[in-house]
Amino acid sequence: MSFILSHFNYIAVATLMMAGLFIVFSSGNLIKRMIGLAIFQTSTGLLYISLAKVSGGTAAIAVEPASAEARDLASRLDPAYVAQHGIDGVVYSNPLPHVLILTAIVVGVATLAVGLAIAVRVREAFGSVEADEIEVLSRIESTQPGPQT
Amino acid sequence: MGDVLSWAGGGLVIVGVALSVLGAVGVLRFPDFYTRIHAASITDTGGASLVLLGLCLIAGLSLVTLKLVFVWVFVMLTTPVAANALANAAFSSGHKPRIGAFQIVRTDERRKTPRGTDQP
Amino acid sequence: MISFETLHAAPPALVAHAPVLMVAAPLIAACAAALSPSARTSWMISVTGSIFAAWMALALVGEVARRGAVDYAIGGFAPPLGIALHIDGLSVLMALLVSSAGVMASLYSGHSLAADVRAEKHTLFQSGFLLCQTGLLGLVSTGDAFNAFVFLEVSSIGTYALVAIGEKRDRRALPAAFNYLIMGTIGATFYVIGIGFLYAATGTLNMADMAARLATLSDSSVVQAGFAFVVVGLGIKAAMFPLHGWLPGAYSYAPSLIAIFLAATATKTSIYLMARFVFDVFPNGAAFGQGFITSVLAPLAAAAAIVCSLQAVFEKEIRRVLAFSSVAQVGFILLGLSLASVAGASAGLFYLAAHALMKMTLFMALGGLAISLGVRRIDELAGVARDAPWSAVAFGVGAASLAGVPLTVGFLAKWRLIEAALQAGQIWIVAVLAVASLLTLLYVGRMLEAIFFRPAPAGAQRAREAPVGVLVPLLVLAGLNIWFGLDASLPEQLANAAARALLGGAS
Amino acid sequence: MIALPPSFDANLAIDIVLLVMLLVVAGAIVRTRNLLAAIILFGIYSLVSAVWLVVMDAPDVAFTEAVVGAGISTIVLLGAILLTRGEAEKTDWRRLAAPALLCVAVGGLLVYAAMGLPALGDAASPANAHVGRAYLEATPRDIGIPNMVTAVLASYRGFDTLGETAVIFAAGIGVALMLGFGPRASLAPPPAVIGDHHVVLRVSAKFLIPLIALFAFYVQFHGDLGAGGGFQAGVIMAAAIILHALVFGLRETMAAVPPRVARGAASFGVLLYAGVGVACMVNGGGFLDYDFLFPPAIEKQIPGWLLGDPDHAHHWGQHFGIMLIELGVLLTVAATMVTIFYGFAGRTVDAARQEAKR
Repeated sequence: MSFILSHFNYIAVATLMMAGLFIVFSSGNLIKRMIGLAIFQTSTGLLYISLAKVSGGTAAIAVEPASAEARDLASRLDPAYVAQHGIDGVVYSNPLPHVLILTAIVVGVATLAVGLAIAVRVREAFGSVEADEIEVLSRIESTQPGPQT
Repeated sequence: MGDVLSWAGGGLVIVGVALSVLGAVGVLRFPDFYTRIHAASITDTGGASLVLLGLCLIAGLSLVTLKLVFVWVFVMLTTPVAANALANAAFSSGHKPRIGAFQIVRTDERRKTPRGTDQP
Repeated sequence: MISFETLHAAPPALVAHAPVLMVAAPLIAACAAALSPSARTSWMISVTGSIFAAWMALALVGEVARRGAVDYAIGGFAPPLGIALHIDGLSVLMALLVSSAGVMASLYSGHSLAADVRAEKHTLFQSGFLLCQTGLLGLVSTGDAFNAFVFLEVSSIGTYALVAIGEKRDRRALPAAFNYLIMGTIGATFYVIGIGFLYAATGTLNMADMAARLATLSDSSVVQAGFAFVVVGLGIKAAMFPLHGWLPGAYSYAPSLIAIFLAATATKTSIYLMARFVFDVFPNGAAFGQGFITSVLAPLAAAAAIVCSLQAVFEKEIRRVLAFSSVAQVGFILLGLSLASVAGASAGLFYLAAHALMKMTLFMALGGLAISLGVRRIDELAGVARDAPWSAVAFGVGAASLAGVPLTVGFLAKWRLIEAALQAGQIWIVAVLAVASLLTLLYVGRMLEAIFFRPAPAGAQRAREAPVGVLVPLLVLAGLNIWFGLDASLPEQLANAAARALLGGAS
Repeated sequence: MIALPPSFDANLAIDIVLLVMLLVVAGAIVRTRNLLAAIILFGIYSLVSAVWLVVMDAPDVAFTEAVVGAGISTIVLLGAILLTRGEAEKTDWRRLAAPALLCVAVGGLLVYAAMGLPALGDAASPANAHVGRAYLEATPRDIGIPNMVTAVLASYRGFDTLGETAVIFAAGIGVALMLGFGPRASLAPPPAVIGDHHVVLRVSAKFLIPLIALFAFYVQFHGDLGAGGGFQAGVIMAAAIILHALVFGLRETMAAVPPRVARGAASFGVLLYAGVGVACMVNGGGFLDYDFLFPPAIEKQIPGWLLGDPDHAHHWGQHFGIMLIELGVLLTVAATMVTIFYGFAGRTVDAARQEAKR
């Protein structure tokens, strides 16, 4: 039971990734695929953030040492634990994965915007955003000679 | 003193959350578009106000309170305007309130049209 | 015989910062190109930025020959806290390849872009092209696993839209670009997941630090899954069989400038990164690493070489033939690497460079012809040799090199692969190479037959010779195909140094 | 070694409740074929994950996820379905087998890996004990700003952030290349909006837009001290401009911020960022080594009271360097988001046909 509790985050995140991936592969609609892709990418971020959590920690924004806030934060934890894992008496969560995922979120929205822009152009060129219909139209095109410019 | 404020704040938060839940039920159960946004805007204004007020009491007099007040001002500014704009847009696109006929059509028409797609 | 140790290409003040300048120059040029007032200026900025990056890469060749490897700590923070660029023999080979491909492609674009892209889009198009270069150069020079992802995406995000621009000629570019985007993003996200697991196991993102820490760890499920995700993710990006579905479309319908550049560099840099992880980051001789190389990588590479060559034989559209051929050649490269010996890796990397050269020649020749003639199917090339002899000859040289005709670099590349396979005692690889080469001969023959020996059908539109701005880089590339076929000491040295950097003194 | 046992405390309870909500929302997105519903659900997904990120001590990421996922992504997605269609075709269930199998394989691998991961919140795990902890120890010494996420983002891993800015710039270029040219939608607002129907909206928007812009600057300059920074501020700034366009019509907004200017600002932002890097290099440091941003002669001239940090004169370069590059990020992000919005909002459904006629 305690194992399930301590690893629930990872299992949940894995399930979310699967959901995103499933939407990408199962849906023929280009817009819905992009939504699935966005969920897949967001969920990857959740994995990193789960790794960065430190029990009893606070966000990685430095608290003035020996201030009232620092004492208040430390008072909730075992002193030995604070001594071992804290910095100047305060336990922080790990900032590095946060930075990485900030970057990844930005990359995600960039991908989403470009993907949707292409999808809009696909709709203009083929009159559809369904992969099956586009496939049929493309296949017809393969038998045509090249455009005369 | 601080304890009393915390308890009062906690109580207000709970009342605010209860209002929000009521609003959500209203969105689900009310018969037409206009009554539904009415319910939704109660969540946004009443529910949010009470929760924020409760949080202010819990936080005591500090910078956090000031920030919460700013949030409250922002919510007060935006959500009624959004509700107004929604209703306005619905009305000008020809969406008619359904109150009068509600009693009669409820049972059979609700089955036919899936929720959320009852535009004319 | 040139010795790179004596190569002092740039003043020392620049050389000290060459690793980062190589990446920053195209980035700054990309911004300048987007701000530039006219298409002409943006083209000049593009050429300047590419040449500067290539210059820095060349300076690094000498520097690496002298010092073995160059490390550059960005922001003055030593790794693993900061991001460090790590340039060794392998990175320098890739950087030189990418930047010189960039120079060739940007020179070519001066007279050809108008045929592919509307005039008002030229400035942004050049800017996107430079960003793509930035990404690939950053990818091959960084020593940080997550930084590699960022640069992978810098190059990819721009590329998706640039491929889609091909819709002006052929609307199928749009769904192809969309597919490319979906598969590319899934690949990159898999890579991120893999890095996440490796970070969870080691607590670091710096590749050298990661390697040192992995060497002391026993194989946990986290490390194994991390390895699997990294390899599959990069496999998608590298169009490793059977994850290559996105490639034929993306290469076939992209504007010719992008097709030229991508064919020479895009999959190669992903192969580079994969090789880094398989050989460098993961402890040499880790059980699952070895198992992966012998029982997954090598068979898949062999399957790619044969299956995709077959697909190329039966394909009618000429650029799709070349695209399928690219996937098959990726198989050749990976076969060389899978030997896991210095000779094998050197042969694989030599093949990688040679393939970049020949595919660039072919795509550029086609692009030059496409300015006057919307070439789609092989039949439509009939009689081109009469109307556009220079382009046809250059295409012929590239094709001969692809087929491995003696006196071309393609022949040497195949020869070295066979040699390395024999040395390692892997006879079956020699057999695969022989079969795939025969198939290559078949589809190359079909193209050459149409160009040189078939008369143009009456009434068909006639090709015109490509403009001078296209012919010059094209003939230089064709010339290099032959030059390196006669005297390969230059690329051989680079490939050997790269292979040693990759495998150390291990074997 | 002391690690807290995985006890069932309030934090963990909230964590699990939020994750279950995420699972439910993701399930609903998988099931629905109504794309509008899927988009709104995706916005909810982002918002819930933002709340979850706060619980996980990641306010910076939460902020970004909220402005990006629930804000910009939703706007872009809505713009896309306006130009395409609102309903997805039904997929034959027999064709779901292969994707399902693939996902189960990937999921199996993920769960296999998860079994070996350290427990949630383990302070001694390699991830939290090695480089992650080193940043916590070194930031006060090296950088001297309280928000360590900003310190790592802008200084230690400033090269990543430069790449990230380049990615955003590339996306702007990509969308502009795809949608930014060719015939425009009628830029005038529809007649219904011009009429007096929306007077409430217009009046309050006039009041709100400056407030939102002000908030963006607060987020920008507060990034050293608390959650926030150039990226979040840029998106908020873009939101102010997008709100203007929605209420007053695209033509008005494009007159105020022409598309060319937006594209120029985007590239200028990247240029500023890279320029700071080069300036450090010219002054004798490495690329992006902010300690060398000012030559020593100038650094001596900076009055000690300026940033209220007189003991740490050493950190001037870091402070100003971070400020400048965050400004570059703000410019690029805001301008790119506006460019992307212009691309989608300025497109008509039959633009392709018109473009072909030209």
